[in-house]
Amino acid sequence: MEAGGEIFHDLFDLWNFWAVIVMIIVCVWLFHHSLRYRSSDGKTIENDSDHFTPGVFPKENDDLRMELAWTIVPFILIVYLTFVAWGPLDEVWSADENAHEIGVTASQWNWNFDCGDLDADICEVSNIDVEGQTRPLLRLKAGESYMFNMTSVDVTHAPFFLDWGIKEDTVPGLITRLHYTPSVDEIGSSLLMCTEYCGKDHGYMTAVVEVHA
Amino acid sequence: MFSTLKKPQNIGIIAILLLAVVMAPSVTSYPHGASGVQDSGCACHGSQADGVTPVLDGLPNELTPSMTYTLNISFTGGPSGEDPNAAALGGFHLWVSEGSLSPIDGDDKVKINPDGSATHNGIDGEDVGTGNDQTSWQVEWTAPAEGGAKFTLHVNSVNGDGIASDLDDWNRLNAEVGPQPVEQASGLTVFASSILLMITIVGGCVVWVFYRENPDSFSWDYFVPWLSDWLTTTDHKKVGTLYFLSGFFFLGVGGLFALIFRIQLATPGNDFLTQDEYNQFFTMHGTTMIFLAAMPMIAGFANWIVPLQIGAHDLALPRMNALAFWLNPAAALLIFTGIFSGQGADVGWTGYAPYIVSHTAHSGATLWVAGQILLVASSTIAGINFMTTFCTMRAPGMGWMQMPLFSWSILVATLMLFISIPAFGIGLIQVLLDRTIGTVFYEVAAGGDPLLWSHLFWYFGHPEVYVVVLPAFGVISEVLSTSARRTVFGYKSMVFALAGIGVLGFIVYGHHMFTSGMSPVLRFVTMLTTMLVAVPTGIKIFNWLQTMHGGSLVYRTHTLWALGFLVTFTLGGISGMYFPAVAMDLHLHETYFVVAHFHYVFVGGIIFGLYSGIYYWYPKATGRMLNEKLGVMHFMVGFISYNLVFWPMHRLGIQGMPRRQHTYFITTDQYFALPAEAADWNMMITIAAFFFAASNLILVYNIVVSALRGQKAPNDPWGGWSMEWLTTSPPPTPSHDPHNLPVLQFEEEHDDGDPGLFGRWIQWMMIAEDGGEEE
Amino acid sequence: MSYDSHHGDHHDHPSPFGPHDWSHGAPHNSWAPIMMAFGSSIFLLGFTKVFTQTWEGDAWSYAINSAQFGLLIAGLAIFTAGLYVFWRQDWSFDGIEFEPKSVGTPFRGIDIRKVAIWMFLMSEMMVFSSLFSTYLRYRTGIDNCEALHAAGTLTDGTVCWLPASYFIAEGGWHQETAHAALKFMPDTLIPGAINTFALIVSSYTIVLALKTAKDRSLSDSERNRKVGKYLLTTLLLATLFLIFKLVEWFVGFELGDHDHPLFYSPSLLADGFTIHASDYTYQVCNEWHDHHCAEGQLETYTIDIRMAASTFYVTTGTHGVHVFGGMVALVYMVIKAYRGGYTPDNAVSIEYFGLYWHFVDLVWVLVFPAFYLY
Amino acid sequence: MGEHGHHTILGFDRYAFNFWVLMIFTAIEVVAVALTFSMEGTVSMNTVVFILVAVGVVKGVGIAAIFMHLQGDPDSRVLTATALFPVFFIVIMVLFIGLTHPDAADTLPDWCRPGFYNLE
Repeated sequence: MEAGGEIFHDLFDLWNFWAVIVMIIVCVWLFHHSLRYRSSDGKTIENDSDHFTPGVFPKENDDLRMELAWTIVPFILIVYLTFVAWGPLDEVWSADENAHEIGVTASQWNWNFDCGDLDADICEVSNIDVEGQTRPLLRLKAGESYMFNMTSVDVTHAPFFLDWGIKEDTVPGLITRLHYTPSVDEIGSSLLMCTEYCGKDHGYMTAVVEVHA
Repeated sequence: MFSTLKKPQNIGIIAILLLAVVMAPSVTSYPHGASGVQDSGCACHGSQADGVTPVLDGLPNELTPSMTYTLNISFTGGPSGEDPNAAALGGFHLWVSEGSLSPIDGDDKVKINPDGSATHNGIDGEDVGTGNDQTSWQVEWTAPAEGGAKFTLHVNSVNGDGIASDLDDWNRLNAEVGPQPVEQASGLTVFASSILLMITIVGGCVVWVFYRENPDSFSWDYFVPWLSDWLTTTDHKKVGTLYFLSGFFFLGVGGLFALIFRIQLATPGNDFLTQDEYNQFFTMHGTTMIFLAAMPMIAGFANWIVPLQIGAHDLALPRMNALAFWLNPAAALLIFTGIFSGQGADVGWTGYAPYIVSHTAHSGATLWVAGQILLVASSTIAGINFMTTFCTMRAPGMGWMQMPLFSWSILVATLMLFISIPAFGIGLIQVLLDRTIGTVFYEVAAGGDPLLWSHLFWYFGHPEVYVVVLPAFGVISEVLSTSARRTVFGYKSMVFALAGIGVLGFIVYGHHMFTSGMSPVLRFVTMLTTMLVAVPTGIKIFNWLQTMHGGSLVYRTHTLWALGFLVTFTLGGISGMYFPAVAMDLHLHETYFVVAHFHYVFVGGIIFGLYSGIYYWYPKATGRMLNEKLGVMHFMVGFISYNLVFWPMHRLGIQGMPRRQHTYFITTDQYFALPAEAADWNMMITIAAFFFAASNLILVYNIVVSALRGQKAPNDPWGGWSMEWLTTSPPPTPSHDPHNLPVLQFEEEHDDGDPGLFGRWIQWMMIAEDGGEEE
Repeated sequence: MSYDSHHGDHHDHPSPFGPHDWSHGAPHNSWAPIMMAFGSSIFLLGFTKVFTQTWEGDAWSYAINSAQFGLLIAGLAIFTAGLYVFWRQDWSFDGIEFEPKSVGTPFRGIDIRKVAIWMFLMSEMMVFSSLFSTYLRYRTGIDNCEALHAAGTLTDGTVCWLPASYFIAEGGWHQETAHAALKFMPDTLIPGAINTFALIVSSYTIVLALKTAKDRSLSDSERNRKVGKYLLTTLLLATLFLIFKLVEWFVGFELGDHDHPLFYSPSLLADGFTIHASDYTYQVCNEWHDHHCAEGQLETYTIDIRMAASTFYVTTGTHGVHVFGGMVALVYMVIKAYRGGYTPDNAVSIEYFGLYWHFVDLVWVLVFPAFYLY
Repeated sequence: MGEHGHHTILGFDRYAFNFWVLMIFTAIEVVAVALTFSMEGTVSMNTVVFILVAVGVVKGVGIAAIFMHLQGDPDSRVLTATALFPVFFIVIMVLFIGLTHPDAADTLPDWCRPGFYNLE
């Protein structure tokens, strides 16, 4: 298993690709200029073309074409990346009418899942031992679409579905929603952690989500 | 010494000290203090008396694991038995650290409490005459499977009048059996001792500096005026020094917090810190580093350099400047009061509602909020002061587009700061009132909206991030340009990029709240705007790189830090681009990827920039050069260990390690969590963190030693052009002669030609040069 | 520009307590900052200890811990002492000789102090914008009690918004109890309305003070007297404002015979509009009959209106604190005016204080309709 | 600042003129609200809100322009620009903080979704 869902990894790989390219450009540029244009003995000023004198504003050093170039080219890249990032919005923030609705109620420091009338095959809650503590185990079925209706009874929490790479705060007095359809590749159990700081046992506010075939 | 008492200022100091002494006891007892009795759960009454002798018999000399022993508990002395008809004679409470207690079969005189301790029966009048009417009891104890145990026995000798009154006496006995574990210092003890050590060292340094300044006058009569001069100074250079020293001190304090909780995180399931301590420590780490370390250090640089650079004799409002500084230690006093009482703020530096107003948050959070309010006041005052200075006190000839870039960066930073910080201040006041008089701004039951706090906080918090990073940009511009002997490339686009960041900074803050339940439209809008921030930042990075072109780069320590900054800040900037993509942020939010990102920006950006600034301006400030060899060593150790600390955090974040958690879970057969390698990475981070901390000691040593023994510095040691290099090192007071202010000259023919549309608009607004205004 | 007649010689008479010799430049040493800083820190510490809350299993209970007032007072005392030091140093400041002027674009020729005041007002604008944003968010986000009732969805225990104007301006069930002696407006609006006019008049008196101080046609003694009088009037009007505010919040007032009062204005506290009003008794009359509710037409609900009260008290309270700050400054100015501190060449201090004062008035122009009328 | 520019408006002293304008407009505010009180049901709330906003703007401009010397003095223009500087940030604050409300992410309106434009 791997943390993060498919959408995350697709985007992440693309971003990594561009990050590496930008980083290579910057590093090559940096090393070339800092070595090529260095003072040979570290002291002598070999090229004092701008004549720095205290209290005197030096010669201007600019080139509008270059500046425009590295304004426009990154801008195009940004627009492209924004466009790519916009695509999955339908997916991660969708409202699927036919999804199975599961209630999630967070409290300090426990998760409470409510399967409602759903079949035990589709949604079932039991207990599991996590490092010596009894924690809820949520069993879901791969290929089914789920909608988590989440709220909190005291302070803000956030369930982090590690394997799927999604999270959303549970806010008291408000219903927030998370939507996901686990695929057959995601069969197995993974830990669910709280990712909004909520007090003393925040670090131990866990649950286990199991996806079965 | 007493002759100095006549001076009114000394009376003032003594009054303040007296007040501190008066305050101190109430400060330490701030949380609901736990007395020794309650500590181990005994409901004893009366007073502790030596006359009562508790006895605990039946403990073996050599402990056999898992064996059951019968313990005899009894006591002698006290009022018990004085009245032969008394109904009750006494009671006991036995608490044991390991193993388990149980009553002897059929014995109804002893009961076991839910926490595993044993007491007599018959409390509160039930079964009076069984457990209560005794002076001795028996209980069975099953020894643990391994190791020894500690016993705490309380006995209560009562006079039998049935009233819990002062006429009764109690006493305590501690016993232990078997091998005892090695005493472990708690994180808080380590922290407190380190702080005491730091204060001692700093105090020692102050005395030493005073002594070295004038060895002949090492007497109280000289020391008091010297000290009072520092306490009352309004000179921008001295206030700057105070700012810088306090910032540097708190950098150390914040670093200590980090080191201590890095020990906790070195291995999974560690218990070096309790969860309460851990929560307080990461809260205080964030608060200290941003508000008490980074901001004062930046303010220190700004204080020192801005008036020198723009050719002013001082700041516009010198006393306000001193007030802005002194609010910092005053606020630190409030913020740190909680943590030493064990009830420090445990709310995270963001202090999210409704946790911060819930009863589960520590009482120290109230003081944390109060202290933050003072810091808001400080920042507002400093902001007004600097804005006024920039707008009104630039040297003749220095237009907006001739201001050195460091000054420009401070200008944009203070503008952003004092526009954004009122939102935070109002949020804090709402929280303070919620926590004291009971308003309901964040009380969900009364319709409170927790997201309002997030909005107010991030409306300030995001610009704040730029507020701390922009000055570092300014330092890098100065350092790279001077080191390469080239004017900074594209001065105008640098300024426009700064201004662009300044405006964009206000409309992007929603990206901190993509998973928070914020209005979905706003999430979408801020996703678009956040992406744009990359453009001006990119312009700046490329301009810096191009600045070196055709130059003659001289490698000094400050140049090394600047080049290091370019690498680490670019990395930090790029990792920031992962967050505005919502689908990615849903996974990365609140993980160590975020931690890695903002430490690459804060440490690799701000701290590296400021280190560069220290090496660059130290000769100007002290008149002595820093040691270059130590400087290079500092850079090498610091840069490498820094990357070892924060680079692996990216990986941990992608693997899903959440931040702000007391521990982390490794994958088991039952469930998938972090891979096993995460533990190794964490261990490596902890070790590297100690190296990084140690590298800073090199800087401290260098600063102290060079101040006394360093080479004398010339006026313009690096060959910079801006106006601070016109003055002597260290500069005189006032910094520039107010009657003969420097006039900015121009290397090239300065073209005053057509001011353009915008320029004409500005001129239309201004008071005509020849017009009116003669009074 | 005259900062310093013997430049380079700044440690002649360091005067950390003042009065300061301004001919040596701005004060170089002052105890004021450190005293004010630690004073405010101690004050806040005292504040958190005086106003305490305890969690009682399911709700907070609030108390005033009067044993800790000492700390609060000590903080205020130290702060005030610091302010006093600050002003003593300022006492000898003379605008004719020492007023620093701005150079350069775009503020060229303007007094530096004036620019600083405007910078301060910029941050003040953001302060009140934050408060108004809070108000707007909750006002638009929480259902109005009256609207809920009209829609028939109001039940006991509902959290809803009952605007302050319900108690102050609109009458509501006050038609029964508020007597409305003026017939056309509710008596409870009177303190707020008087306050509004008081602030406008005080704004006017402060510009008159400035105008008089600049009037060269008056003799010195006459000018001092008149300026002092105008400033004193401003101070009194500000005091009036705060007193009426406290009357409106806590005291209430009644004029004339108890059974047939000329005015009867219960305090908001007496009306039950408090920040702890989680069980406010909301009465709605479906049919009025001669200023009395017709028989059987009165409905009673127990509702939670704490949020409306919190925003009202904190927003108007913040404004009140600004008025109080202005009063503190006015005390100094009144004394200075009577002692002849303001002359035609040295009157700008009044203008700069006036800028702040008008701003506070301007805020009231927004607060008044938003909280008292709508 | 010196007493430059116009000292009078419509023949009145400008301060006095402004003062009376403020007094009268405040009276209008109070009367508007009193009308809703005394003639219940005849004046709609929308009218009152409109009057309150309009009057508030007039009063604000009067105070700023005349009492705060943002009109008529040599430094008025540049100080007006200064006073208007925070407007952008205030608008952002009111829009982002004052007029948004939390909601679940799946209520994102269609116009924010790529599918609406037949993308993806």
